[in-house]
Amino acid sequence: MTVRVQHEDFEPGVEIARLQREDAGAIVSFVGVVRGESHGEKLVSMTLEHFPGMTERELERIAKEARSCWSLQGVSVVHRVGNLKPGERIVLVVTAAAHRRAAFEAAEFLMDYLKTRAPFWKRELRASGEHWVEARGSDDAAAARWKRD
Amino acid sequence: MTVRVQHEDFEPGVEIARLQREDAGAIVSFVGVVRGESHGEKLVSMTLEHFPGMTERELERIAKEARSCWSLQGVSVVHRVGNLKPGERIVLVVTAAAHRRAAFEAAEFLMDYLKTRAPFWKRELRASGEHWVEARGSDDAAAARWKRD
Amino acid sequence: MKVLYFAWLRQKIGRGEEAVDLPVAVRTVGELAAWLAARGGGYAEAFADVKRVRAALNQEHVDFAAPVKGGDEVAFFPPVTGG
Amino acid sequence: MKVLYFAWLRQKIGRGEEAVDLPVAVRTVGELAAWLAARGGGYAEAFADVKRVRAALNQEHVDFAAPVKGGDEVAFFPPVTGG
Repeated sequence: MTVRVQHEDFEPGVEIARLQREDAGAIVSFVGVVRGESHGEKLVSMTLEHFPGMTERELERIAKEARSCWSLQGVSVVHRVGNLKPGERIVLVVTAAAHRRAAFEAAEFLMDYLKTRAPFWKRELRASGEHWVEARGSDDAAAARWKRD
Repeated sequence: MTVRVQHEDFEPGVEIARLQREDAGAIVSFVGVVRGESHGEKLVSMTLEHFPGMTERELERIAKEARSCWSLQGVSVVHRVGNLKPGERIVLVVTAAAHRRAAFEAAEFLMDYLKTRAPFWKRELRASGEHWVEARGSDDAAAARWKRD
Repeated sequence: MKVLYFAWLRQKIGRGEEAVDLPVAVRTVGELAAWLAARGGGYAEAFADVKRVRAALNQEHVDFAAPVKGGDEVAFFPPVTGG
Repeated sequence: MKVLYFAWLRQKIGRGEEAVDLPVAVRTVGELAAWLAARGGGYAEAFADVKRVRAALNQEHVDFAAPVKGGDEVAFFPPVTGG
């Protein structure tokens, strides 16, 4: 299980290859990319602030939760902080499992939880100035669907 | 949209980077890996046979179907044929979309359909000899769940 | 007409493809399978359990009721196992 | 006790962290927020709409009813927007 918060870029191919093993027939990855538009305006850049210490702990908690819900051979989460330009990679999740359904579900779970629980905040620089990104209700809804009653 | 059938290996990182664009905030990939065990026996190697011509057409049909069901910025499917050893990559699906849900769903759809409609056949060499892999009912069930009534 | 065989059907029949002169009595994919099975030997073995056999007509999946005509390409194979 | 602020709370308050001598009257995260808001200025602005503020106690998400004591680390921030 790998969890990293870093300024520098990451290589999806390298992170996927790290989880490639004979007992993991299925490897799913998610790469998040900074989009070039926001609220109908061109995005100049995006700055990611986080809560050092808590971020890593929270990502580890989320990854452990995924491992307790699905039978996984490996989990990696890498999240960048600092200033990013449109088109740059921002987040990576990789899951490895014996079968594809577990790998897909766990990757989607990790992204949904990361978006609602990991202490990152995005500030956008657009033509109209700087704006803090508002949390989306759809992300809370996405995370809530994993809750067991 | 890229569809390839090839003997040689592929690089997941390269294929993911090909779909990385400012209007695709979410890129999901699936990598299938040859497992080291089958039916409780050690796997020596696996040979993939296919139906040249129909394979490419069928993969294109499946990719087009995914694009008609989800709003996707890009789709890539690469499938290897020939002799493969445990731990080797066998199949890759990459989907790019503005939002993560579409990218995840389309990637899972592509794998489910690829497993039930693309004309590939696996022959395993195990300690006990050569065995053609039997199709699994669970794959048909996985594909069926995408059917609209 | 061209007929193709894949995977264990190809192994049992001993060849991957052949040209076939279509008899008038054979109007569907299923009738073609039955007519080939009647040759006996590897053909009979390959088509012994027709529930385990799938077909494609001109490179599209079809069921055994699909009509065939001279010039078509018909392929017989087991359920696919790629991915 | 150590208090941390992130994102626009940090900007409004004008600092990212500070040491606070916890008054006896403050027993919960919510009471701490109210006590800080009473300082006025940027603090009042930051905590004006408390529904937009989240908290962590010793680096774990908590709601405003969570009890606090001297030596705790409390962080205030907007709903998270990573990923």
